[in-house]
Amino acid sequence: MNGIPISHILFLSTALFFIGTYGMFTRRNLITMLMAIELILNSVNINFIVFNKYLWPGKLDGVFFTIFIITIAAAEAAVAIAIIINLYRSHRSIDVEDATELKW
Amino acid sequence: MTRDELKIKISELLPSAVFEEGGEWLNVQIDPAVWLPFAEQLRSSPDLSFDYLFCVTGVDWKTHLSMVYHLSSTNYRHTLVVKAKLDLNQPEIESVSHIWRTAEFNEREAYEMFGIKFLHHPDLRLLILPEGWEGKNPMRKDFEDPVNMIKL
Amino acid sequence: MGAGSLIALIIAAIAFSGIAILVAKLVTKATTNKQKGEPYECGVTTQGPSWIQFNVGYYLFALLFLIFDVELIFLFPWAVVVKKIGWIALIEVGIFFLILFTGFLYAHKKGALKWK
Amino acid sequence: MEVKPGQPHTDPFPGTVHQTPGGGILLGKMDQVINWARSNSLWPLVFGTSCCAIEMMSAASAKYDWSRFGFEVARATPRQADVIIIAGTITNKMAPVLKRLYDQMADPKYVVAMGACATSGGPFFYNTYSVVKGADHVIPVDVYIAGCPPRPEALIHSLITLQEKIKSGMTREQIRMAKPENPMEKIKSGK
Amino acid sequence: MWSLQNITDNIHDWLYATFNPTVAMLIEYAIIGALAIGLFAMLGLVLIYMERKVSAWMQLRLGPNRVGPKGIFQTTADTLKLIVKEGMTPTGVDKLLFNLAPFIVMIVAMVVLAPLMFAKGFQIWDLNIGVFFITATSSLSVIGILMAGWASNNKYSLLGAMRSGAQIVSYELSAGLSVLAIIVLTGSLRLSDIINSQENGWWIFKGHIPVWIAFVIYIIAVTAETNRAPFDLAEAESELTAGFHTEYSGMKFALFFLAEYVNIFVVCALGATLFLGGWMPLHFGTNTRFNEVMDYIPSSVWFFGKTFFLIFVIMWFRWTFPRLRIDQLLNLEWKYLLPISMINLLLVTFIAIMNWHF
Amino acid sequence: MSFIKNYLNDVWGAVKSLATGMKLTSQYAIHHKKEKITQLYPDNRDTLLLPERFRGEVVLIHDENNEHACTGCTACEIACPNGSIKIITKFDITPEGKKKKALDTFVYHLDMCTMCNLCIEACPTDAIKMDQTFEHSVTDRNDLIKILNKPGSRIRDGVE
Amino acid sequence: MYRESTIVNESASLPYNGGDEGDMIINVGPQHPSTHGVLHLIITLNGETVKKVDPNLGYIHRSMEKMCESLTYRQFIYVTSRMDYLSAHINNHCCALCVEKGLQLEVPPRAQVIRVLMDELTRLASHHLWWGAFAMDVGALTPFFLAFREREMINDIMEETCGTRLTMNYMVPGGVMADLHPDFQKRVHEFIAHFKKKIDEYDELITDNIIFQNRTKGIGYISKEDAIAFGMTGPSARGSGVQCDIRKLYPYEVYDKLQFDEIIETGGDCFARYMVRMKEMKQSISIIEQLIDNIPEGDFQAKTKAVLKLPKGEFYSRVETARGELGVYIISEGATTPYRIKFRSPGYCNLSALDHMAKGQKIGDLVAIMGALDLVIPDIDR
Amino acid sequence: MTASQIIFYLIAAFILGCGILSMTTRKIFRSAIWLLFSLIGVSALYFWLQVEFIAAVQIVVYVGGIVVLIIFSVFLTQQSGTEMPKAPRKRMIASILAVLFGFAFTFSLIYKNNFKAGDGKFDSDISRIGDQMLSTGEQGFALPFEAVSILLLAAMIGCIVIAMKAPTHQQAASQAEPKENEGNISAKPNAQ
Ligand code: SF4
Ligand code: SF4
Ligand code: SF4
Repeated sequence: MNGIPISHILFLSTALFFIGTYGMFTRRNLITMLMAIELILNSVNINFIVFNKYLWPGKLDGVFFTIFIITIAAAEAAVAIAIIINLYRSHRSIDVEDATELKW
Repeated sequence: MTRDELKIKISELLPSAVFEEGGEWLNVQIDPAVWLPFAEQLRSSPDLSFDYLFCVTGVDWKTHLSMVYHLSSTNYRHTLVVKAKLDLNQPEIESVSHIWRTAEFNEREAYEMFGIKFLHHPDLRLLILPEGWEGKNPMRKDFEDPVNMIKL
Repeated sequence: MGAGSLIALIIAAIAFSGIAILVAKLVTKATTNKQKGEPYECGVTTQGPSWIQFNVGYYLFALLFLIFDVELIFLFPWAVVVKKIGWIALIEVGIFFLILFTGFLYAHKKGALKWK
Repeated sequence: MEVKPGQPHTDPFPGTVHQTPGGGILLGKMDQVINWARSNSLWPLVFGTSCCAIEMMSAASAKYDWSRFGFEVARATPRQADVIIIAGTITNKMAPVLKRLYDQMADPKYVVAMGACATSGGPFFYNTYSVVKGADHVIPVDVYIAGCPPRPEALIHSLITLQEKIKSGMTREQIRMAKPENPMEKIKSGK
Repeated sequence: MWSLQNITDNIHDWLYATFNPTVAMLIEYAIIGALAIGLFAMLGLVLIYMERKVSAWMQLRLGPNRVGPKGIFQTTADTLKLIVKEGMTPTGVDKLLFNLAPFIVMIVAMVVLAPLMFAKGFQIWDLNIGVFFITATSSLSVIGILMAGWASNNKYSLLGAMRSGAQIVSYELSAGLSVLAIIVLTGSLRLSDIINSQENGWWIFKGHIPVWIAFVIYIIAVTAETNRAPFDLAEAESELTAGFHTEYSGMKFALFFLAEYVNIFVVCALGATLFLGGWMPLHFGTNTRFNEVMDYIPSSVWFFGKTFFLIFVIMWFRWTFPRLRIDQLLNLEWKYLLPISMINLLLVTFIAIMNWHF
Repeated sequence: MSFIKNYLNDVWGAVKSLATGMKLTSQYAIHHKKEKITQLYPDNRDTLLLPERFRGEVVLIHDENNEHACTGCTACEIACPNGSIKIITKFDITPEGKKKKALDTFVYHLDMCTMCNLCIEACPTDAIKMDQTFEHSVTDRNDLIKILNKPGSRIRDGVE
Repeated sequence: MYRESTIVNESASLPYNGGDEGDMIINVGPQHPSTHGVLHLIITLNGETVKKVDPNLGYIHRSMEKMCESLTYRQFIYVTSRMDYLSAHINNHCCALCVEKGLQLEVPPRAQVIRVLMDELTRLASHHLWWGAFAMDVGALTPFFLAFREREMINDIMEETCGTRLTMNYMVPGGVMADLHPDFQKRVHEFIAHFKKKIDEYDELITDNIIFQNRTKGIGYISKEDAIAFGMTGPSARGSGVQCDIRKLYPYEVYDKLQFDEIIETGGDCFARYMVRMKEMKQSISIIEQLIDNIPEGDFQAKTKAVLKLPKGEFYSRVETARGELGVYIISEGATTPYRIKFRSPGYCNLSALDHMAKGQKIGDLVAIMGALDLVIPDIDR
Repeated sequence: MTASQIIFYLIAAFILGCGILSMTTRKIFRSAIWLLFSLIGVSALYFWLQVEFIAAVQIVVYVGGIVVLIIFSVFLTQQSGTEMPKAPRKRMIASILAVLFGFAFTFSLIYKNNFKAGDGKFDSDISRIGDQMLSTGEQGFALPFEAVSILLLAAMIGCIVIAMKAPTHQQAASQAEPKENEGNISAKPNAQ
């Protein structure tokens, strides 16, 4: 499609995935970790769309999966942030190190 | 209460009070040491109920300072002027800001203008004068400021 | 015209703002002094840093917004076809709405929509 | 700006085409255009300390309406303002604030001292310990207006004077050297 | 008949006939860019002048009248002044984001123009999800404001930006829902389809009361979304001096100002397209002389006329109402506009399915 | 049900009150020609009528012979609360050969004057009055310090 | 005996520091559109909620009390017009009253009526300006211009008689400086007719507006007892149900012969204060109507000596300005200048209640509260 | 290279660049902004792939919603001006290595895999999406669609329950201004 082989796009999504993973590894702040997760989810989304478009162009399943992933990502982000803020309120910190026992 | 009734009542409350003649209202001269209990009685005594402190003035008489409190009652509409003589070099008087909230700001003003120290004032800081104001208190009669003040 | 026009528009926007700001830089002679760079806060020095932790009382609204926003993206495809499909679509989305409205009422009842 | 009495007039755009006798056209110089723009778009800072501020508001109000000159875009932040109208007394406590506000304005910036207080301390010249005797002790002033308070018309007149000054392109020093004709002198003589 | 469509088509054909396709395409894009910039500049000048005059009319005043005839060069002078004014970057700010923010706001304002249909057949990109694209992209401007507010390192800016964030995202919902009401009726997100569906009457006439309600909610929501009074909390002058752009000066500030007005234009244009038929002339019944006369007016005039009418309404709000408080503002959205527009949407769907609309 | 009724009532009341306000402003906009009250200063400078009591600046009244009525008694200087007037006196020799105090320079600080009218009230000979000018903007503060007696002027005969 | 632990901070006016996490200290003023001048408030915010308001005054402290100690009794009056410049006449009036009290001077009836007329016109003009400014504080811009329309009419009337628009110096000890302008009555009649038409418009535009009501109702509540304790006076206190109109309680000039009501509202919030002022405007109009056709003939000024000397003693006079009770307290040692003069300004006391009112409200409300208090900063700083 | 190719590489570079910046910058607000740009880049990629609907959804949900929410939470929990602490060098090196290795491994898998392009025309028109979303047939997504509403409901209730938990000490400190302090002191002059 458009002269770009599918592997190039997959390269992009893989790279994005691992950037996210890198963030997950190095960051210790819950919010930044959430950001890393968003990046990872995005790389997955790209894959879904690309596979849908290149490999099964007649269907729309990839598109739907993307929509649902985005939905779930939103719900997850909302709940996660609610939790983070609550955690902050009780622990005064949102560092994962400080939040080893997740009970409040 | 009329002026005379007031006079009787107050001399009951505070036998040491000295009354000044003249003036529109009854003037009482008191000793600063008795000011706080006296003020509390003025405020809480049901037939006086001076709940409205409408003017707080510091005066520099060159030999001494004095604080003038104009009190009034919103129930009975009688008015009383209380004056307290303060020492020129170490003016100190109890704060009445917890009795009349308005005194808080007025005392801060008197503090910076005359250097009168109000004991137990919750927040005695400069209010009007610039931060870090040093030197004399401007409303004193011996105040000199050759830089800013051009005398006519 | 296709999506390329978006790029044209983006470039136009950048060029427009960039040139305007550049001209401003070139034309004006600016004086500098120490106070000029300080944040403006009604003419007095600020106390403490401005980038402080800050109590955003309305973050709950942002949380709820996200949920409703997602709802909205489902409604767009639905709206396009609802006339064609007819009653079934209305019923399906009616259920969808009903469930979300329950949540809305719950939020309302819990006082989440009240400012704290 | 020369004011022709009796008839409303407008300020022509200097960059427009001027017909010259030969039939050719002449474009206004760049500087002129810039000064024209600056003079016609003086956005004041909302700055009033006391009584004169009320007359400044009057000048903004419907009867005097300084928006006719484009002055109405009063900005609350000095970054976006062009002219600071010192409407009121400047005290010793306020002086650093004024200085700071002036410093924080973006160039070019102008100052109008409105009223006796801002010009010289006015009623508070003698016997006060807290009033700055004229705002020009703190920041440079372009135009002074006398009066306590000056009428709104006087304020508008001062802004016209400021426009005139900007159009002349001269700095404060140059003006002090060569005093240009007061525009209102022309009006008076034309009367 | 003379029309913009013919002109654009002719240019298009001529370009492709003369040059090779790549060059022709580039030239076309260049023309689009230039036109967009021109539109931007014109909108800035005209709308600001209009705002000043409208406010003057409502306030017993005259408004600018001295720079040029009737003061029409007033905004020109202001613009020139702003260009030659120093655009400063205070020392304490986050330089990168501070300077980037005006660009973001501008880009967003510019990109949103793409799917708008300015006249019959005159459109940059007839996107199949046009309406959705506009609602989506216009919400991006919140990012510019948040960036500007945070980067300024100023408490007022920060407060203004936070308010603006909460406000814009909230009102996006009811704006979206009221837009959906029309989409339900037309069954397409493509702007040209929506306009074509109003050939025999605008939706606001055809769609009964629910469309009216949607229209009112739309206007309120976009007023809030563009940070206009009475919802101008982000720059509430009496509270936060100048809000999120407190630290901006010169051209950088002007870009915010300009983008605000362009955003108003865009949302009003969208409102005019959805509810008032875009460039469609006003028609009564069929085949009357009246309709022919109306047809004679160029379509771009119709479009801009309607848009400017809506802009006038928004300005009218500004010069009439007091400002809301932030919690009231959110209350209004969450307690009133959102439930009403949700129920209203169901009503519209009902009407659409029953085919009760005209 | 009453909840919904109240709710709708709220909405209706709000819309109505807003519409009233909008009606008012639109009426002003429509009747703009009639309602506007803007005066066109400076275009109306000629027709601008200031009330005769308007206090614009202090002037020393000179008649056509360049004569004024000021005796140099400094009553105005004393009356002025902020020292805007400075009277410099000199001693004239009267024809009888007596020394007589007379006005030398009448310095008037317009930049400080507050237009309080006290000097006018104080003047025993009504030599000064308030003028109705107001266009006192200058670019140099010194321009506001004025000498009120015109060059060569002298005291009118008969004024004591 | 009490509060032993309170630390008296001697030296410094240290700004308020610290507080909980999430608190933000923000300066409002001295240069801020909503403080109507150069009030400086150091506000502690938690999110949008105001936790503490610490006023910092003195940015327009012109040391008037000190200055007046070296001005004669004729001269010092003009300074007071600069104090509360929106009720310049009333300030002058109070000073004139105090001097007259000291001199035991009888003011001619005509002068008394003129004074009251001018006072009421001033009150109207002041309330008008306040109305516009208050509307602007809560975000409506048009009322400001409408308010100035009427204010300008009053200013024109004033200017014709008094010679200036704002700082009149028209009241002198013993009466007024000049007689009324011949057109005065006609113009006032015109104004009253105009005003009565327009006041309903104001209600339509602002009072009944739902947004405005939401912005003001229940905002900045202060109870009657607190209002008295804080020494609040004027419309701000009457909004809390305090009876404090000096014109009624201690009538001066001809106020005891006039028919008018003291407006009292019991809401205690910004809206109540607003309503008090709106109704007070109508009362002022009725006072003017009662007087305008009954101005007695006679002198406008009592005969006074050229140099005024007050006998030794203390004199206190008070009047009701547009903002509340203004007191002038003169201590005289028998010289031509006062020994000590104290202005009891209404705004100072009203301002001291600001912290109490604004605590726990939003920052937007703070603006409304300040607006409803009708602060005039030079009146507070003097 | 055609224009479309150039654009793809530009977009890819933009996404990756912003992504890397987002994960490495130490100012948390900037990190959020870079993330935002990266997500916008992804949306641009969707435009490039001509799935406009998803692109717009991406903008609406991610950019307009999630990132704004993240920024809000940053303000709530951080001193946004201060820099975040650097990760310990050891962990950084380890994670870089791990990531590089994982990337190389995955990519080699992808590279080896021979993707077979399917046939048929890709059409992501919104009405098609809508049709399929609402249809209950084989290809229909009606059930997930309804399930989403349940999910959202759950998320909403969850958020409210979590976020509105009884105020902990910080809130208690800010809210519980002792009432008698606020109240009227003058009414009881003998207090304390
Ligand atoms: S010049 Fe007069 S009116 Fe102006 S601020 Fe000074 S005292 Fe007030
Ligand atoms: S008007 Fe007043 S201030 Fe001016 S010179 Fe006369 S006495 Fe002095
Ligand atoms: S003007 Fe009048 S008062 Fe002044 S010195 Fe001359 S005569 Fe005396």
